[in-house]
Amino acid sequence: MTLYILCFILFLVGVYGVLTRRNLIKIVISLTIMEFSVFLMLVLVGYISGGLAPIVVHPEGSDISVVDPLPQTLVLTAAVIAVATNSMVLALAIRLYKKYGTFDIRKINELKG
Amino acid sequence: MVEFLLYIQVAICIFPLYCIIRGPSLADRMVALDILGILVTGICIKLIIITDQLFMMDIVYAWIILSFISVLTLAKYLENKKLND
Amino acid sequence: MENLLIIILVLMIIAALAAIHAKDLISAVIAQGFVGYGLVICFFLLKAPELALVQIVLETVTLIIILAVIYDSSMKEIGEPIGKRDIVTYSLSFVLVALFLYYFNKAIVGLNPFGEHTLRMSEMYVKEVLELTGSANLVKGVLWDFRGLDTLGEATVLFTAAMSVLVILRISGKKHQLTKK
Amino acid sequence: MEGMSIIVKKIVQLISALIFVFGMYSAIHGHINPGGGFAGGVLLSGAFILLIIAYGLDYFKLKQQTEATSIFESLSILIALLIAFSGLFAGSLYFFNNYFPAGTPGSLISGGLIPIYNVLIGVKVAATLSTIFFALIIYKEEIRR
Amino acid sequence: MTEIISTIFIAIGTLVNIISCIGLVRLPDLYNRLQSSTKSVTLGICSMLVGVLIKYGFIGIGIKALIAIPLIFLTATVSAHALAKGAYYFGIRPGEKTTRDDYKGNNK
Amino acid sequence: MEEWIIILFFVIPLFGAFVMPLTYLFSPESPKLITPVITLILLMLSLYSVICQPEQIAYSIGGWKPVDNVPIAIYLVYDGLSGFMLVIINLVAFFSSVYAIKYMEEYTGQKYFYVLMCLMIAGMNGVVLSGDLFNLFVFTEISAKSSYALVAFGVKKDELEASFKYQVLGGMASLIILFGIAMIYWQTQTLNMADISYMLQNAENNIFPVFVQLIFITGFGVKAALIPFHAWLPDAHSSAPSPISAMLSGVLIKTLGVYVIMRLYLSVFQLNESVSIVLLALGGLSMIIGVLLAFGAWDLKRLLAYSSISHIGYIITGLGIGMIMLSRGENHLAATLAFTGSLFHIANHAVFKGLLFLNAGAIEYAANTRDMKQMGGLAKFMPVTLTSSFSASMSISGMPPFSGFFSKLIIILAAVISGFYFIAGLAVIAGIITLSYFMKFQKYAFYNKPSGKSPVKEVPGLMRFSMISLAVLCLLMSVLILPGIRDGFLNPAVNTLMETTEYASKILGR
Repeated sequence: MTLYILCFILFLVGVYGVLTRRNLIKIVISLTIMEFSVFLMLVLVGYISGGLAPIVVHPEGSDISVVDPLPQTLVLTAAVIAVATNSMVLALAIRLYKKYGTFDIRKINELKG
Repeated sequence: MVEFLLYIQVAICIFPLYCIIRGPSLADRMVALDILGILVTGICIKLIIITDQLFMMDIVYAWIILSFISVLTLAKYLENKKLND
Repeated sequence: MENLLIIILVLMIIAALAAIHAKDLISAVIAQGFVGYGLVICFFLLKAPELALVQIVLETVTLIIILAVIYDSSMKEIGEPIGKRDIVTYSLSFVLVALFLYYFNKAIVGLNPFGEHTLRMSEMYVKEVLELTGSANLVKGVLWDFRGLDTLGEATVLFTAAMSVLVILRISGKKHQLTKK
Repeated sequence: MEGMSIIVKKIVQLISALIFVFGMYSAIHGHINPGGGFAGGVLLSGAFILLIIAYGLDYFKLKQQTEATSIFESLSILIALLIAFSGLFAGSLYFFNNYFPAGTPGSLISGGLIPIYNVLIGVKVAATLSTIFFALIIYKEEIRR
Repeated sequence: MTEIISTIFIAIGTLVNIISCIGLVRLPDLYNRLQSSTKSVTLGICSMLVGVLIKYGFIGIGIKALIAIPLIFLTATVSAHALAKGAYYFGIRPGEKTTRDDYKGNNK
Repeated sequence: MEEWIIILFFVIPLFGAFVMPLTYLFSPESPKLITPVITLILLMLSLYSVICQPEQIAYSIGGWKPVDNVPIAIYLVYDGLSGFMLVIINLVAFFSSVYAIKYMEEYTGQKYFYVLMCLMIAGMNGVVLSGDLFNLFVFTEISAKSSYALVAFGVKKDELEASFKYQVLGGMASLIILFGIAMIYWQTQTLNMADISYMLQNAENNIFPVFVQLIFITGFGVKAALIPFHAWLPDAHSSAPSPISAMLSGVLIKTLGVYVIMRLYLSVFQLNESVSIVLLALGGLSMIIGVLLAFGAWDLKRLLAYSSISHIGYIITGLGIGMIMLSRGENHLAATLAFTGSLFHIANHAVFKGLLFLNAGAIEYAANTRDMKQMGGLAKFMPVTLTSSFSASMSISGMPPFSGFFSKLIIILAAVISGFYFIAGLAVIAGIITLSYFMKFQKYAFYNKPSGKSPVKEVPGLMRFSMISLAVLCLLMSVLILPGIRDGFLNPAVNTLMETTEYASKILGR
């Protein structure tokens, strides 16, 4: 269980970064760290001790135990989505930098939620 | 035996982390990242021997190539050039 | 095995904190790179070579795009003194973190411990993917056959991202602004 | 605009061709080895990005490249959608029907439609990432002027 | 027999890696660290690849391992070169004990 | 009705989105034609499937049958609730796309606009149809990502900033949802929603379901803009181009937020009274604070955006009342009333809030301002906008012949019957304040003294067509509550909600 708790701590570190940092790039990095922890969580859930990687080398002897392939599939999909998120947020960040001349989120605060 | 060596290989990854946190200048940190990339290749090679799953060699290739790309991008920053120069 | 993973995770948490509190942006990016590489080591040990490959790929792409963004802009982290509003945010986030951690600890009590996962939905995936789809890589077989709709959606998200980047990086949004200049 | 030093240039010339070949290999063998569409696509685009990093911007005529990548992008994913949809007409009325014969696992021609999807997604990912990278660089050029 | 020889090669590679990692932390300035670590780590990996080659022989995987050796030599050394050159332009000077500096006066 | 028709709901817009960059090369005008045609086809399809009234369709992608009663493929599920949401989504999408043809003409890069709009529609239709938790997440991402880009479409300072805020909060919400999915997979080893429901019935740990439900409230609450998580909504909805604001406010927050909450909390999870009370509290809070925020706003679109928060509050309040009543298991009439009210309010709010945003767009298009203090005297020049916005304002503030009256009345009645007098009082007060600020909008925009600028023209014909049709719909929607017609459209949806976890047994057949 220690592993899962550590993984959740990594997630919370990312949340803490998003909530307290003021630099746009730092916010993106914190989001990335959150992504990493979620991926790790999914893979940890699917691990079976003593299992092999889910790629069959010898199709004849099919009695080997294999770790769960489904969480790995989910992580593959989620990873591509993460790349999409990162590139979009970074494109916005460069646009904002050119408009305001800074990455500081305090100075880019014209709108009040 | 090889498994023990694998543990050692994972354990020495702590040195690059120390370098990344302490590193007085940017270049030191980049060197640490470069070395970490090569060390992970070693882990991959040891896993080939342990598990007998030979397809891992592809990952070694991709790993070498991609860490080359990222280190080159970082090095270009050091040369004080724009990315598109 | 489990102890090794714990050590790597602790290292990753340290590196993540270093990334969040780094003095300049390139150092932050490098520390984040360490977190990503640590994740790759975890994937290797957890028998997920496919993901290890994708993770290094993702790491490199993110690194290149971040560097392309911050190449000719200010690298320095903004180092202002902590004001009253900051204290509120810091304390709020710490309270949130502590609360969530406490409840997470209680919520996961009855679940399967590490390494004792039972197959249910994926039982059939492991047994019969080889015969049904003929793909030796079970992950790819699941990805493109049983969960093909997800993968199509994933490709669509990437398409959306490319379109969005092209939209966001237009020089001006309206036509009459172009003609005025 | 002179790029990096001559050593880097020469090696990059050598390696980028290798990367290109390896990317294609990875995309085609996605159903046997680790890799597949996403990793192969990123490696393919990595070859272009590496050339730009080493040689500078003038090595490519970027404006035309963006046009071309954007066409490739929509075309490949359109074909993937149509192949998935064609499952409706092949016997049973199911979307994403893998109607090709499965073949013997482990050989190159196996897995039904999976290799085709892998190649298409490889092309798509390569085109997308190149588009994003080129768009960022072109934007910087336009701002500087 | 081949088992044992390949294990010995891999052990040698790990040893070289450990030494170079210690070098990364202990050596005084950047250029020393670069040469101690990048080159010797590469040597360690090559030794491990030779171990793989010896274990599996000249079929498929062995050939792949053989091809990986020149690849890793090219990429690792070139990236080290680029880092060193960049670091020099970035303004990092060699430490006091360095006696020879060929780049001096060549600053762009 | 053939089973495979339901995949067309997302295949057609995806096909449109992928084909438009290619047709653009041959004729730059083609996207303008393709998008309305696609949305029209989708509207026809959704009406057709509601008229056919199929019992419940469970369609498996790839044709994989369950093995040992465990579903292995992704399931698409069409039932009463899905049909209801599909009609609303495609209705608003059709009118917005017709409206957009003229409105978007002054923008550059129009082809991207139509591509992203098609992707957004595809994502929302997919969310409504999906029966698999992770697949639902992927479709959520498609529509959310395209909406991020559409908010920043005008690439001005405030638009970029609004989009950044929206992206960071939305990205965090997505990751929290993904974490919740990981935890659910850990407990149940399955992703199919029906199967999850079946597995969670046998769970022993009491804290685990509550923890996961709280995580999902946080995640989908950000997407639905409930009050502690609402910070992105006013900026994003007021910065987007008007047809997109209509889509965002009218259907996107309801699909990604409210629909998913309804589906997960009623059909998948076991009913839990404490979680229902949390939902009710969040709903009441959003209802009253949204209204108060809107009262102080002078920017027209910002006022409409704040009012969206308060109406989401109404919907969630109705949902919360129904869930509490169901979990106590005492008063089924009150639960039915509450669900009817909140579903009917979803439909009504989609129509009139869409119409109001289109009106705001028309005013911006003609008079080139969004500040209500600078408008004035528009009644003379813009009769169509005046009439349609009057009908929408009456409807949103709950005047009797219009549809908004009935839905609010039903929610308040449900609150009174089930004994939540305080919530009922809050709803009445919120309704009165809503009336007052829409009177303010009418007065300042149309009847004040003219601001002295050159006379403005009425907007072009295609824009008028959308506004008039939606205004007529505002009046006609109240017919839906009549007993005979209710059976066709509203009742299947309400029945789906009332079934709660029988959803699982219907799909899996056990």
